[in-house]
Amino acid sequence: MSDSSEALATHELRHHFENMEQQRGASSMGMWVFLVTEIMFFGGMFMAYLAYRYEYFVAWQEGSQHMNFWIGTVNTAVLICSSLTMVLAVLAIQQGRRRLTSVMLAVTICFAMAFMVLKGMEYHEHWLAHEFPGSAFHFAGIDPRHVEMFFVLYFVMTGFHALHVLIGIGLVSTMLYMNERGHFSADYHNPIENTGLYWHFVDLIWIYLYPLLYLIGHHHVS
Amino acid sequence: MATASAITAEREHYLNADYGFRSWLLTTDHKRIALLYLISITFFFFIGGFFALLIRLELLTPQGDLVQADTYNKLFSMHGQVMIFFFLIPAVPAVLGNFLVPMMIGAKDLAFPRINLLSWYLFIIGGGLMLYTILTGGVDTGWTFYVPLSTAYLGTHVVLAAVSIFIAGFSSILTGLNFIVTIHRMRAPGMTWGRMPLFLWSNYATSIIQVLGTPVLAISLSLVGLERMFHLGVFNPQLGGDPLLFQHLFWFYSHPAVYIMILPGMGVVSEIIPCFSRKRVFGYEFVALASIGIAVLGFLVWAHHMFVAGISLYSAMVFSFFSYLVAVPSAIKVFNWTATMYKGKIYYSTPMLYAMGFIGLFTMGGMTGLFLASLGVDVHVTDTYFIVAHFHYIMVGGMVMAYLAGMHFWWPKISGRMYPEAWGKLAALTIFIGFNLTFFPQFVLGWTGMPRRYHAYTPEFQVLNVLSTAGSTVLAVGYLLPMVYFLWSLRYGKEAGDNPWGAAGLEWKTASPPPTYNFEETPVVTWEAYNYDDLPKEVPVVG
Amino acid sequence: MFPNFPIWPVRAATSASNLDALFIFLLLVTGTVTIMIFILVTLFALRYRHTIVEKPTPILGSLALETTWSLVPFGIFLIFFVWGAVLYFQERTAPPDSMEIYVVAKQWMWKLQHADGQREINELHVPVDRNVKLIMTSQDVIHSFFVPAFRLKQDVLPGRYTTLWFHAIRPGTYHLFCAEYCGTQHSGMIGSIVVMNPAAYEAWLSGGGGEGSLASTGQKLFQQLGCGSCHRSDTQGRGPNLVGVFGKPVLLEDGRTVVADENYVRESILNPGAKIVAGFKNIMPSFQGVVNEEQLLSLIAYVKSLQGSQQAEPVSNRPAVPNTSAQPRVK
Amino acid sequence: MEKVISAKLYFTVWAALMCLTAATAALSYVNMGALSPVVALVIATVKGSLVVLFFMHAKYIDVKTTVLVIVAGFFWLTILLLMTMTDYITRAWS
Repeated sequence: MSDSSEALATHELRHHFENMEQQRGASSMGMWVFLVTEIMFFGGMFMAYLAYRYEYFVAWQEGSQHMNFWIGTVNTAVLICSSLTMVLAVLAIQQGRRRLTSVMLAVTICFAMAFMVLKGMEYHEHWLAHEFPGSAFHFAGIDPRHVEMFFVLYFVMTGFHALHVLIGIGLVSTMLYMNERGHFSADYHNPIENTGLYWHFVDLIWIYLYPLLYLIGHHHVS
Repeated sequence: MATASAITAEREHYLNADYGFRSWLLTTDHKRIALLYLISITFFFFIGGFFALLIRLELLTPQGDLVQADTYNKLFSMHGQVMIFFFLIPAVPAVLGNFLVPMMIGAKDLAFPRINLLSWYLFIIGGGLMLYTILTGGVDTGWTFYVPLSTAYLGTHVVLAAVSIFIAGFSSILTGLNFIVTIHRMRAPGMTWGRMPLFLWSNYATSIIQVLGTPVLAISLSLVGLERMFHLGVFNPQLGGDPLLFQHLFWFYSHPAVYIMILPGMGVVSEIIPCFSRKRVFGYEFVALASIGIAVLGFLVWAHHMFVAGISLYSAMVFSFFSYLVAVPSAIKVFNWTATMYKGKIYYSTPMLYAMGFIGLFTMGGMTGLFLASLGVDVHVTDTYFIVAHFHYIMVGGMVMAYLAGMHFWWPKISGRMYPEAWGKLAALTIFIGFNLTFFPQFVLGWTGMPRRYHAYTPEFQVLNVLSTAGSTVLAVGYLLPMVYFLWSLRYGKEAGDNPWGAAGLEWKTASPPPTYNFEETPVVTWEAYNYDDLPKEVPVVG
Repeated sequence: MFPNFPIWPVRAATSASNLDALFIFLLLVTGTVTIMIFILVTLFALRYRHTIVEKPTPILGSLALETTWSLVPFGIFLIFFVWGAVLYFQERTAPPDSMEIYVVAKQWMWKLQHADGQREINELHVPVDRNVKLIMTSQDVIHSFFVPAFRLKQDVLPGRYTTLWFHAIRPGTYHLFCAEYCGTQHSGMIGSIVVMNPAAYEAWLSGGGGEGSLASTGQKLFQQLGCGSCHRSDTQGRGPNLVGVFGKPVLLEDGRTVVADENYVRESILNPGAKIVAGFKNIMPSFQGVVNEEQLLSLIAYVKSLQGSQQAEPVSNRPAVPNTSAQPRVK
Repeated sequence: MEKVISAKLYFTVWAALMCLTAATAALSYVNMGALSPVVALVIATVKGSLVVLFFMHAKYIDVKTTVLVIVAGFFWLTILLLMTMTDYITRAWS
């Protein structure tokens, strides 16, 4: 068993790397450099949030009251569980247990789907309450224009995050498919590790989005 | 490329290793990808140059009578976008960098060859979209896309242009990512950081900026796109959206972007000056760390583009102070280049002429930058032709001169052929004269108050504008010459040996054009960066 | 040799002469260093050309030289920085006694309103030797009020007031340009500033025949829109009493204190909910779309003209006891 | 070979993250005035560092430069946020 995985591993060694160790170090460093670009991408949106929160604090409080507190909290828990199953998948493949890896990857996908479903319900709820920015938006409370800006930022930030969750689902499914085809082993599993890094990053962004969008006000309407 | 003549046919190298479209369009060899980039950016350079000529022709007369106002606005917008995103930013990193970074550190290829090819394809997709935008009506937001003009008051292809630049931005990110990992993880044994050529130091610093800055441009253009398409108006003034927020996000990338454009040029000059002075570079560590200093400090200065935009007084003073701090590393570099020539053995080959021209023109560009960093002066000269002259002195006088210097210096290594030296010198002189005639009058235009992006101007500015247009025609001719004789040299150029200039650096230790895997066996480096003391005292080609 | 070929822009305001001094200093310092570098490069290129030099002398570098040409330039840069910052400070803080003119920038024209009613398009008549303060806003995109003869420029933003002040010293007519790209006719959005002697200015003023001062138009609009029903001069009104409010700090419902400047009055008219005065409820309707930019300016001029007795502490109908229910909250 | 971490550690980190989420949710009901955004962000940062250090193996990286990349990423984010906020905070002063 080991020599075939050994052969598999060397087969995977790209021609220009000296050894597997150098290739793994390079690929995880490359992934982290990519994640830094994602941090700066979302950083632009956090900048807009911070600037407008400073300017229109009353509207930010008012807008946050109309967030669905419970769906937000449950979604945070769902993403944390999906992070757990993802890291267990990486652990399983490191120990060469391919069956367990596939199971863990599948569970991660289910959690991610659950997150998207909950997010869809939440968006639908806001749509019905005329809280989607644009001509249909109307808001009875204080300072409606700046509250509309709060909802603009809510939909932009959670929208881009949901897009990254979708990309994550695509990546994890590809890993599941390739793992089923016996592409990975205890010696060669860089792609799964990098997909794990990407998925934990998506969770990390939500860990910050949750308090900033859902937890500003003190009493929760819904 | 397959026209390499019979003499070099028998030795296997990266050009004749394989033939046919598949071998080029699906290559993962960093040298072939560099040539693919060379062809694409030269194409875009001539498109941008064509727009520039139209602008200069339009400004011959005070009343705008060559093109209407809208067309003129499209001309300068697309001139800016095409030149910056599709020529200046990829020029040295993607062409010379792709070709030389692996060879200079003694590696077989970049860390991620397939991502390198993906980077070129993203550049081509972005470029194709920009071409489509140009051909179907163009975009008139300026290269700066300021809101609320770009989000609510224009009917042109703003979203299309934003998407094309978004994609080209990713190509730039992937190149940066590739270089950072390669330089960190794949250096040949003995190639310590202290022995790396300065070209690698400046490309490393450029990659830091590309990776950390470009995503913020991506998000600001995406927000403009979202506001235009789905009315999710983050910058919508009716909802309390702040146009200055867009400017902060835009310039957070766009100022470091000017360092993405100039740093590689500095790297090229730091290679050429020592080679043609036959002497080590003066103060190697200072020039190397100055590149990193520029990359890091370059991120703290962006709001000097916004001194009159309405930002607060105190914040403007903070950015003005940091703008003076970032000027220091550039000054160190210029002084070190000049000091390198002291007591050297100077050769006047074409790359050296360009490099000396670079020192002069980049110094003028940098010095006028000191005017702009000072708050009081900037209030008068910002948004005038003084600014246009300043950044053209750095982009065209600095960056394009350095790019041409690099192309002439490494052309023997790329093609195995020598370019015609006499024609090279003629082109360098024409470009130097044409450039100064075009852009020096614009300093005076700006100081006397002619605003930027004016389709029609008041009559008293006409004389200097005529001078500038005359210069631009000379400059255009100057740029055509190298393209002609480089292509000519592919068939008729003299045979260039492995090291025609007697230059230091691993890339000159292998054959030219180099084999696909660069080195027969991975070299071991035991010498310092610019060991010209134990290299031949004269430049073989010149003798 | 050429009829109209200026090398140096005319100097027509105090800000111009101050700036020219700094500009000449910058020109001299950077000019000498640039010429020095040009000379050095050509000198070395000729003196050490390969035909007359046998062996280049290896020089590694010198720490002393490197530190000098890092610290000395930075020292000079600090002089540029401080001098520039002082000028910027003066240009951005308008003297309190200055004569106020309201400017509304619109896609491709400048609309100017004097305090006592004159309205002008693309033309501004100002007296010489007087501090003039422009309060500017834009109806659509970003424009920029640029007068080369005064060496002054200030972007004009939609949704906000920006100010620019100058003190003209030479009568004459000077160019007014729009310096921020604003669309098709960006290059057509030009005008002129006419600086006049006091006598000529008075003649122009009387000839103007404006329909009453801006504040009076504001007062008519104030009654017409029914603002008076809530903002009453006594203290029983449902809205805060506006007498003597302008320029003073105002205590807000959520504990913040803001100065009642033009931007505050504008926001309170267009988005009343954003900053509610302490002790009042959010009942005022938004006037966004009801009043245009010119009407807003006249209302602001009217509020400014309501100078009651000099009250120093934050103005509120309630006794100045901090509102206990609202916790002081730092943003 | 990268050091293989025990599953038990992952479960403890997971439990900690769930408790912290519950805590921050509960704390949002308590009116701490100026402190509530600070507390919420501190808890979020603790959760974030747990994810980065353990789930993303930042603690066990042998390549020192990758750690440098991570630190640089967050440092540049703070440059963007703080330097721009100098404008918004001091805009009301003049």
